[in-house]
This record gives sequence, C-alpha cells and structure tokens, in this order.
Amino acid sequence: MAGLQIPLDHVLLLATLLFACGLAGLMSRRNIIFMLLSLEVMLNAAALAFVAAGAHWGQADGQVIFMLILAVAAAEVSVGLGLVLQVQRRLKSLDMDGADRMRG
Amino acid sequence: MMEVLFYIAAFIALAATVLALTRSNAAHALIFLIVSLLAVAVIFFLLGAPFAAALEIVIYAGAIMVLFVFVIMMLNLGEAGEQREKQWLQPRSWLLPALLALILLVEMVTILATIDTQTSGIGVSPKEVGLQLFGPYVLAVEIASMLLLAALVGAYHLGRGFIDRSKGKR
Amino acid sequence: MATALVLIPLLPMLSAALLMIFGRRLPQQLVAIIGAGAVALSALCVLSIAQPFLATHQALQVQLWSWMQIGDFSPNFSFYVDGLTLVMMSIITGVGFLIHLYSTEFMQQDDSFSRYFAYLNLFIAAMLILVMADNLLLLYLGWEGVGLCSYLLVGFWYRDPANGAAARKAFIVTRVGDTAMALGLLLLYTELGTLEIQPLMTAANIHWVEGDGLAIVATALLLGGALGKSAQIPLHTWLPDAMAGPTPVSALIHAATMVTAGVYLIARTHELFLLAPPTLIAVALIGLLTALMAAFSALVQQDIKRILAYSTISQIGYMFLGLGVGAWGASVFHLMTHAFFKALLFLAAGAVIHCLHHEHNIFRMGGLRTRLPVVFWSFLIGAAALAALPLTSGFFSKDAILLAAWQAPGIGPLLWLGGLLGALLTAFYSFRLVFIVFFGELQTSPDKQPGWRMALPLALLCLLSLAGGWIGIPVREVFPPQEEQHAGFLVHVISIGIPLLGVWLAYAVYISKQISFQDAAASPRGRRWSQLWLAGWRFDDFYSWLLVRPYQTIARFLRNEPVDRFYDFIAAISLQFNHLLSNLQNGRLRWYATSMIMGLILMLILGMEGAT
Amino acid sequence: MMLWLLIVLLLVGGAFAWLAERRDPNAPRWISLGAIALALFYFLASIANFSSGQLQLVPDASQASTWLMHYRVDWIPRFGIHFELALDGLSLVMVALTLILGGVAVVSSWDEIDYRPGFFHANLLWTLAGVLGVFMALDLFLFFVFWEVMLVPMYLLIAIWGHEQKAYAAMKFFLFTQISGLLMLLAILSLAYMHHSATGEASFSYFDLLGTRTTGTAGFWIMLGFFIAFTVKLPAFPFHTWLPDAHTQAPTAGSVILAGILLKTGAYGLIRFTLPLFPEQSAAFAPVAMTLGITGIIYGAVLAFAQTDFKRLVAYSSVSHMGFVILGIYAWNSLALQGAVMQMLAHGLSTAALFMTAGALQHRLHTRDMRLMGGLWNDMPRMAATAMFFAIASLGLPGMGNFIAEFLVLLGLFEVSPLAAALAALGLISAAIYALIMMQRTFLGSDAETDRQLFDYGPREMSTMAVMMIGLLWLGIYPQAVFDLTQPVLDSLSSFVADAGARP
Repeated sequence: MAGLQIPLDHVLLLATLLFACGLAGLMSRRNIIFMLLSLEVMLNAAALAFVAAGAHWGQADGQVIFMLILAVAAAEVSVGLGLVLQVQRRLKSLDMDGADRMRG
Repeated sequence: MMEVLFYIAAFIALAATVLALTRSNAAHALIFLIVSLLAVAVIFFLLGAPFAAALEIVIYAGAIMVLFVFVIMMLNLGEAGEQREKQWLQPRSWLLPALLALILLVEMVTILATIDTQTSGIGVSPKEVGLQLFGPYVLAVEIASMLLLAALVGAYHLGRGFIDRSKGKR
Repeated sequence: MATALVLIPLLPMLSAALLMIFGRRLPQQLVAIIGAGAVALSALCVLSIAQPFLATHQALQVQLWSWMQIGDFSPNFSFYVDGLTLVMMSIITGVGFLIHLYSTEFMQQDDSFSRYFAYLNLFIAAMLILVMADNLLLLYLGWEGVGLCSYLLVGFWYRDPANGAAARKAFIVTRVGDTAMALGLLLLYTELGTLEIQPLMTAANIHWVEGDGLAIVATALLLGGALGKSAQIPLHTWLPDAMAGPTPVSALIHAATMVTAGVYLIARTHELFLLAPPTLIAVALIGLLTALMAAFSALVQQDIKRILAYSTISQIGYMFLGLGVGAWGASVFHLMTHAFFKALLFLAAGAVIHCLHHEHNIFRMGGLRTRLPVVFWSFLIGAAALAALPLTSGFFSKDAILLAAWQAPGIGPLLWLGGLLGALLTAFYSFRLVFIVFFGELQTSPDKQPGWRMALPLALLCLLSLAGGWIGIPVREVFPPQEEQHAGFLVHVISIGIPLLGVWLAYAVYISKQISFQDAAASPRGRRWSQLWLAGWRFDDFYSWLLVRPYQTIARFLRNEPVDRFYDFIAAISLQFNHLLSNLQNGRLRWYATSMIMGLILMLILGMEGAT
Repeated sequence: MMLWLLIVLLLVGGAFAWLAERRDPNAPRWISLGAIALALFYFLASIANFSSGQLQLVPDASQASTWLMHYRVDWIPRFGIHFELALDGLSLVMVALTLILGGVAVVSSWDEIDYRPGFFHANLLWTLAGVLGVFMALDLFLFFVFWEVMLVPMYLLIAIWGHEQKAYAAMKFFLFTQISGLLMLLAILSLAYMHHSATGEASFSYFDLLGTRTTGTAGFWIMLGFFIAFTVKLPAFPFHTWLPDAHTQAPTAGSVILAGILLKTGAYGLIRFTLPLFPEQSAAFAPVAMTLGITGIIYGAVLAFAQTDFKRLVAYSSVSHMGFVILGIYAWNSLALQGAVMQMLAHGLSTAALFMTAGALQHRLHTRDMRLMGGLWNDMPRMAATAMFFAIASLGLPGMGNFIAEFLVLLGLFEVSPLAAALAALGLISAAIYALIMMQRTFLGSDAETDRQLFDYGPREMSTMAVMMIGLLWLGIYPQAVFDLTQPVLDSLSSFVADAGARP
C-alpha cells in the first residue's frame, strides 16, 4: 500500500467539501431525518480528515479517533432517531421549524 | 493509477452526498448517502487504512444507515411527505445556508492552503490501531462505551412510547 | 406689667385654641362669651399698660424665650412696646372687641359659630404678635399668621367655591409680597447681622449711608411685603375679592387692622426707609397712584362692600403717600382714624346687608334712612369721616397727610394735587353710597332691626369717628421730629373745600338730579372707562394673562411628568433589546445551527486575523 | 446603650408579628406597636442619661468628638469590615423621628390592612430596622447592607398591599433605588480601594475613610456615585419620578414611612458621607446640586398643583420640600444645615400626616381623585381641620417647623448666593398655591355627593394627629431643643470640610 501519491490537501479538500455539503444540508432542510443525514455527512467528513491526517503522519491515532467518531455517530443516530419517532408522534410532522415551543 | 482511483472516489462521494441532501424522498437520499459512504470507504482504503474502510462499510453504511431505513419505514411518510419536502426545498430556504457553508468552505480552504503539500499514504495496520486503542486511548474507549450505553438507554426510552402505542393501539 | 403684656396676645390665642378644640360642643352663648370676652380682657390689659406708658413714655421690652440660636442668629420670642405699638394694640383690641361684639349677633344664625370666633381670636392674637414683635422674624410670624386668618375667614363660607377662590387669591397675592419681605429679612440679616428691630435700625445707620444701594434693595423688598398686605398697586387685586368673607371680618381684617400692617411695617422700620430716599419716593407714588386708581374704581361699583373695599385701598394709599413724604405720625394717625370710620362703615354696611337678606347691590337698596335710622346715622358719620368733612376724624388725619405732601420737597405739590383729586373722588363716592342706599325710593324693605349687640359697637365707633381727630397719638418718641407745618391759608381752604365740593356733586347728581352723567356714561368712551373702572382697571385680567394662565398651562403641560419620558425611553430601549434577544431564541433548531455557524465563521475570521 | 438592640428589637418584633398572624389577625398590630414603643422607650431612657455636651468617643484625638455612643465588633476582618454603630446628635434626632413615625405608621394602617397583616407588619418593622441601621451605621459596608435591608421590605409593602398600579410602582421604586444603590456600592468599594492603596490597610470604617484624600476625576466620580445614590432617595429633581408612583400606590403606612423617613436617609447620607468624604469635589459640585435643588422646588410645586390625585399631590410637594434640603446641605453653613435637618424633621411629620389623611380619605371614599371630593369639611370637620393644619404647615407658615426649616435654609443660602435664595423663595409662593388648592378640592367647596355616610376621625386617629401637630408646633416655636442636639455635629462636620478646603 505504501507509496501512494495522493496529496494530503486534496483529501482534506474533499473532507472540507463534504463537511460544507453536510452543513448546508443541516441548515436548509426542515425535515429532521434529513438533518440527521446531514449530521452524518459532517461526522463522516471529519472522520475522513482524521484518517487522512493519520495516514499522512503514519500514526494510528487518526484511525483511533475515527472509531471514536463512529461510536459517537452511532450513539447520536440512535438517540436522534428516537427523537424522530417522538417528534412524529407528538407533532404529527417531521418539521423541525414547527418544534419551536422552547422559543423565548 | 491509484491517484485516479482516489479522484474518482472523491467525485462519487461528493456527487452522492449532494444528491443525498437534495432528495425529497428520504429513502432515495439514504441510498445516495450509502453510496457516498462507500466511496469514502474506498478513499480510506487508498489512504492505507483498510481497517477504517471496513468499519466504514460495516458500521456506517451497514448498521447506522439501516437504522435510518427502519425509522423511515416505521414513519411511512408516503407521497404527501415527499410533496411537502419539495415545497420546503425552495431556493429561498437553502440560499442562506448554502452561502454560509460556502463562506466556511472558503475559510477552511484558505487555511488548508497554508499547509505544506505533502504526500500521504504510509499504511497503518489494524494491529497498530488496536494497540493504540487499548493503549493510550483506553480511557476514550471506555468513554465511548459509556456513550453508547447511554445512547442505548436513551434510544430505548425515546422509542418506547412510540413502539407501545403503535403495537397496542390501546 | 410684663404679665399683662404677655396676656394681651395670649388670651385670644388661648381662646382660639379652646374654641378650636371644644368649640362645637359648647353652647353658642358660651362661645360668644369666650370669644368676645378674651378680646375684651386683652383690651383691658392694653389699657393697663397704656396708663403707665403714657405717664413715662418708656418703651417696654419683654423676652419670653429664646426662639433659636444658631451662631449669631438668635431671634427671640420677645415683645417690644412703644407708642406706635400701643396705638396699634389699642386699635386691634379696641376695634377688635367691638367687632367681636357685633359678630355675636351678626353670626347668630351661622352653624359654624365657634369656628368663626376661633379664627377671629386667632387673628387678633396673630395681629398683636405682629405689632408687638421686637424682631422682624417674630413680626413675620404674626404677618403670616394674619394672612392665614384672612384666608380662613374670607373663605369662611367654604361651600361656595367662589369664596374659596377669593380666599386663595388673598393668600397667594399677599404671599407674593411676603416672599419679597422674607428676602428682605434675609438681606438685612446677612448685611447687618441681626433682625432685632431696634439694634437693626442702629446697625443700619452705622453701616449704610443715605442712598446706599443695599438699603434701597432691602427697603424695596420690605415694601414688597407691605404692598401685598396693604393691598397697594400692584398687589392690591385680592382685597375687593376678599369681601366674600363675613362683613365683620371685612371690617376687622380688611379695613381696620390687617391691611394696615404694611403701613405699620414701614413706620416701624422708617429709619431704614430714611436711608433709601428712592424707595420713599416709590412709596409715595405708589400710594398716590393706588389712592386715585381705587377711588376711580369705587365710583362705579355696585356692590356695597366692594365700594368700601376700594375705598380702603384708596385710604391706605393715602397712608402710603404720607409715609412716602415722611409724615410718619400723620400716616399712623390716619391709620387709626381710618380704622374707626372704616370699621364703622363696614359694620353699618353689614347691618344693612344683615337686615336685607344678604343683599349687596346698592341699586336694590334705597330709602333706608327712615327704616334703619341707627344704621343710617352710623353710615352717614362714617361717610363724612371718610370724605374728610371738617371736624370729623378723617379730616384731621387726611389734612395732615396732604399738608405734608404739599411741603415735601420736589414733587410735593404734585402729590398734593393728586391727593386732592383723590379727596374729591372720595367724597363723591362715599356720598353716592349714602344717597343711593339711604335716600330715594324704598327698594327692599328690611325685615329686622339691628339688636343692641350690633347697635352698641356702631354707636361707639360713631363717637370715635367723630372725636377721633382729637386723640393725640403718643408717637413723638418713635418718629424723628418734624418741623411744624405752615402752609398757606389757601392750601387750608382748598383742602377743606374739596371734600365739600365732592359731597355737593354727589348731592347734585343723585338727589337733586341737577347734574347728570347719563350722557357721558352712555357714550362709547364713557362706557369703556366705566367698564374699566368697574373691573378694577383690569388688573385681574392682566395678571390672569401674565401669570395665572401661563402657570396653569405649564402645570398642564408638566402634569404627566415629562421627566418620566426619559426613563420610559430607557425602559423602552431595554424592552426593545429584550424583544430582539427573545426573537433570537425562537426555538428553531435550524436557526440555532445557523447562528452557531455564524459564530464559527466569525471566530475563524478573527482567528485568521490573529494568525496573520 | 446597646445600639444594636434597637435594630434587633424591631427585627424580632417583625418576626413575631409574622408568626402571630395565624392566631389572631389583630395580634401583629399590637405586637408591632409594642415593639416600636419598647424601642422608643429604651431609646429615650438611654439617651436621657446624656446631655448633648457629654462625649464618649474620640475617634480622632485632634478633634473634639460629638459621638454619644459607639458599638463596634469585627464582622469580616479580612476586608476590614466591622459591625459599627454609633449615635450622635444628628443620628439621635433621626432615630427618634423614625421610631415616632414608625408608631404613627402602624396606627395609620390599623384597620386598612386585612390581607396578611402579620407579614405586612413584619415588613414594616424590618424597613424601620433597616432605616435605624442606616442612621447609625458607621461602617460603609454595613451602611450599604442596611441601605438594601430597608429597600426590600419596602418593595414588598408596595408590591403586595399597594393600590391599582402597585406592580408598576413597586418595580419603578425598586429599580431606581437599586440601581442607585449599586452605584453607591461601586463608590464605596472604589473609596475603600483608594484607601487601601494609600495606606495598605483594608478598611470600610467611616473614620478611616474620612482621612482618605480623593483627588482628581476618580474622586469626582466616586463622589458622584454617592451623590446619585442619595439624591435618588431624597429625591432630587431628575431622579424623582419613582416617588409619585411609589407614594401613590403604597399603602398608607408605606407612604408614611416612605415620605416620613426613607427620604431622609438620602439627606442624611449627603450630610454624613458625601460632603465630609469629598469636601473639595462637593464644593465644586455645589452649583449643580443647588440648581437641582431649586429646579426641584419649583418643579415639584408646579406639578403638585397640577395633580388630581391627593397622594400624588402630596408626593410632589415632597419633591419640592426636599429641594430645600439639598439647598441647605450644599450651602454648607451651620444655618442652612440646621435648616436642612429641621426640614427633614418637619417634613417628616407634616407629610406623614398628609399621607395619613389621604389614607383616611381613601378608606372612606375609596378614591384619591380630588375631582370626586369637595365639601368634606361638612362631613368630617375634625379631619378637615387637621388636614388644614398640616396643609398650612407644609406651605411653610411661621410657627411650625417647616417655616423654621425653610427660613434657615434660605438664610444660610443667601449668604452663599442671594440669587439662589431668591429663586428658591419662589417655592414659598408655589407651595401656597398647591397647598390651598388641595384644601379647596377636598375639604372646601360644595358637596360632590350628598348621600355619603362618612365617619370622622376617632380618638385613635386624633391622638396620632395630635402627636404630630404638637411636634410641628414645638419645632416651630422652640426649635432650639433640636438645634442644641445637632449643632455640635454639624459644627464639627462643617469645620472638617472647612479644614479640608483650607488644605488644598
């Protein structure tokens, strides 16, 4: 595997692009499922950056963090999807703009 | 040759992500997202992280996305939901987020530009990862396990009412 | 003797307190006895003091207690009695007692009988303190005290808001003068270091030379107080309205005693005024102007009490004229005789009003000569004295003033001429009153006759009005000696003849109808003038335009507290800020995410700034 | 005498009154009256041992002391904070006024308060305790603590037992006094800090801080902090707007205490702290303060005239009267200062009585609107006569304390600035206008309604009124008794300021 010639900044650029996509999705979608999906994209982009950096330095830490991110993502999704069910149940809708009862 | 593979995978990942996030049908979006994740897995592989690539496929594309599928199925949104999604996806609603994301992107790219360009691709074997994981990072692993446990309890609690009601209809 | 001196103001004071606290529970008879009796006793005390005083002419001084003592400022509660004070005390207690006696009958029907006597006694006490005070601060206490009593008594029949307005006007207008006077006291103390009257005079003579600017300012301020209290231009407007009070009150307060307090003040501090010739000239001019102005107003009035009120203003104008030309003794003398005959006139007018169901309009009276003979003769004598017909008391005193004016250097003859014109007018309007009210056709018939308690004071005052001119007042030690007055024979003749001319004129117009002013009065110009005089030269309108209305406008403008708008503004801003912030907290997840991103962007920008 | 016992008596009395309300709604009234009476008795008994010349404490050997009693224990030694109370002639008269008016306040609300009487009286007594503390505290930190202690129960009094707009009024009162109190806290802390940097010693003690020379702009700002805190309380012209609302909405006892005592804490603070601590800055600031005072006198009088609400009218008259206090204080000579102190006492009595009248009227007529009154003399002659007495007292008729006060202030002021005295004297005229118009609209004139069933003052009300009338007459005819008490204090304060002025 050694000897690959992928420039680090290209990988990081990809991670950044993915992150920005996820961000845009998070901010623009009203459906909570899509928001969760966007979050996944962002987490994934971050993970990519870690792995790339780890590969760059030849260290395992990048992958370790990737696994932790994986755990976080799993936890987040499980709770998030639980919330999706609750939102659907209580509001009869997945519209997060409608779930604004905590407004000041 | 490998570099070409990277660029192809990167393109697929990006395209699939954009498509995923612009779908009005959640199931379609999910499929695209899985594609994107698979493409990222390829990149991991190319970066010399086969273990990460495997985990990406198994856990991310496999387990997590399946959760989504389940939920989407349970909610059973149907045609009406799709129409509403289309309605919500007016340019008005995504213009500002897109702009902000763009600004952030430009900023991050600017920061990237200051980093020396170096090649990457020194392989890291799963063994090294495992040693690290249960060596210096053992505390993080414990914390992650606690997190997962908490998520388990939380998800169970949140989901229970829904499950009870849809099961019993009392 | 000191005890008697203290008792003089103390008795009416105690009586007032007694009547205020227990008055409503006591029978009317007892109230009358306490009220009038206290003043009678007080008058007796004055007599007991007067006797030794007249023998020795030694000024008395009694110190009761130290009022306050802060550094050098140490006014006392102490009394000082000399000839001038004694004259005033005699008038206050003597005439005061007669009026009290008269009131016991006049006010018989009133259900606030005891309140009336409480106020009246309080007034006597305050007035006595005013004249007996040996320092200006105590004098000021009495000065304000009589003002208060005047307010209370003018507004005695409080149910009519007009009476309340008149009372307020009386108090506030005089208060304007009083404030000037208070400033005068401040100036005197600051400059001369004392308010004791006798040391003050000495100090003034030491520190100031004649014509000293500070002396002029100080006397001008004191004069302000005197103008207010004595109803002189420009602060005279309250007196005609003050007739809203019960008639005996008008007799006591607004004719005999309180309104002459200004004259007393100037006479008391004459040494100061002598140091300020410009102020003295102002005093004379104001006096003359007031005398003429009020006399013209009196010509056309229809309310019997208003005529008398204007005549009071006019007569006090004469006193001021006398003061202004340095005829201190003559002025005080006129003060005394005026107290007699004006009290007589008011009491007689009160009797008319009393017997005619509270009728005030002279044109609805008439022919009362035969129906109310006692009142008629009283009124006639009073009017004769007012008009200064020869041998009445008013003749002597007014003559003395006019002579002094004639002899005054500089503008003296001019003042004399003005005074003569005033005398003519006085004679005319006083006999106009007599002829209209008591002669001619009977308009309203009286339903009762005055009883002895009204008749006796009238009779005694008749006597005093006629014979008062021969009373010698013991003020020679008080005032600087004046050179014997020698005026030409012609001057004497003229000053005797002018009042007679006035009486004849009134007779010709109102009885024999030889002369008629009908045409002149009907002409537009005549109507304008008579309207002007009837309205008292429109001073009220002027003040209303100049002061009252602006004050009300300002008050209305300020009513809702404009300063609060500033604080409201601050409150509104913070409220707006609150709205802004609570809008940020709108509960939308996407918005929170977006704002987080914005924050992130901001932080990155700042970070990059820092990095470069 | 143990000075703290006075405060503790009231605090404990308040607590007992609160507890007693369950057993008997009348008990709190008797308990609080008893506590105040006990405190007053204890106070009088203790001071009977002192003649005004007797001295106990010499804080600074170089100057003769005027302190009668002193009590001091450590509180927070780390920061040099002590629990330090002391009494001199000035405090003495203010404490006496507080206790007397406290009793009056309890009596005035005797049958007015039905809701939670125990808590009401507890708040009343706690406010009084705070005021006593303010008048006696000699540690600036302790002073601030008491300053706040009197504020909170007062806020509750207005907010719970007030009239229609109580929430608004209570909030306004609280904000104004609280913000100004914070300014004062800042000023106190900066002053203590300056003292610390100068001497290396942490102390909040009055005597220590007196020696701290503050200079330059910092000193000016600190002075301003104190000045604003005290003039808000006083209140002086631009800071007065809380007062009409608070007075109008407060229950009768609250108004009595607010007008009678609480306002005086501001004046007391100016005399005790602002001028002695900052003599140079205050001298430089005096023209501004005097301008505020004169503006307040005239502005308050004009607004009093414009009001239709009885209590608002009296409240604005307070603004007007307090202008004289400011003038007296900033003229800073012994005549004017005596006048200011006398004004504090006389205004306390006369205004408290007028607020009692307002409360009595509201109790009987259920309105304070003077347009609905008129001709009440006929129905209630006793009330009308007492109201007349206090109205003419407040317009400054000689023979009563208010006149002595105003005259002395003007006299002292005239030496400093004749023009200011002349302008302030306009207040005498406008005072007559509003006082008489008030009488006209309420008690004089014709009856607005005829079918009223009104009961006049009973013995309870008449006896409290009599106390205040006698007090005012006594102050007016023999004020020397008060002057003897306060003279040494004011002399030493003004000589201190004169010393400081001489030492540039």
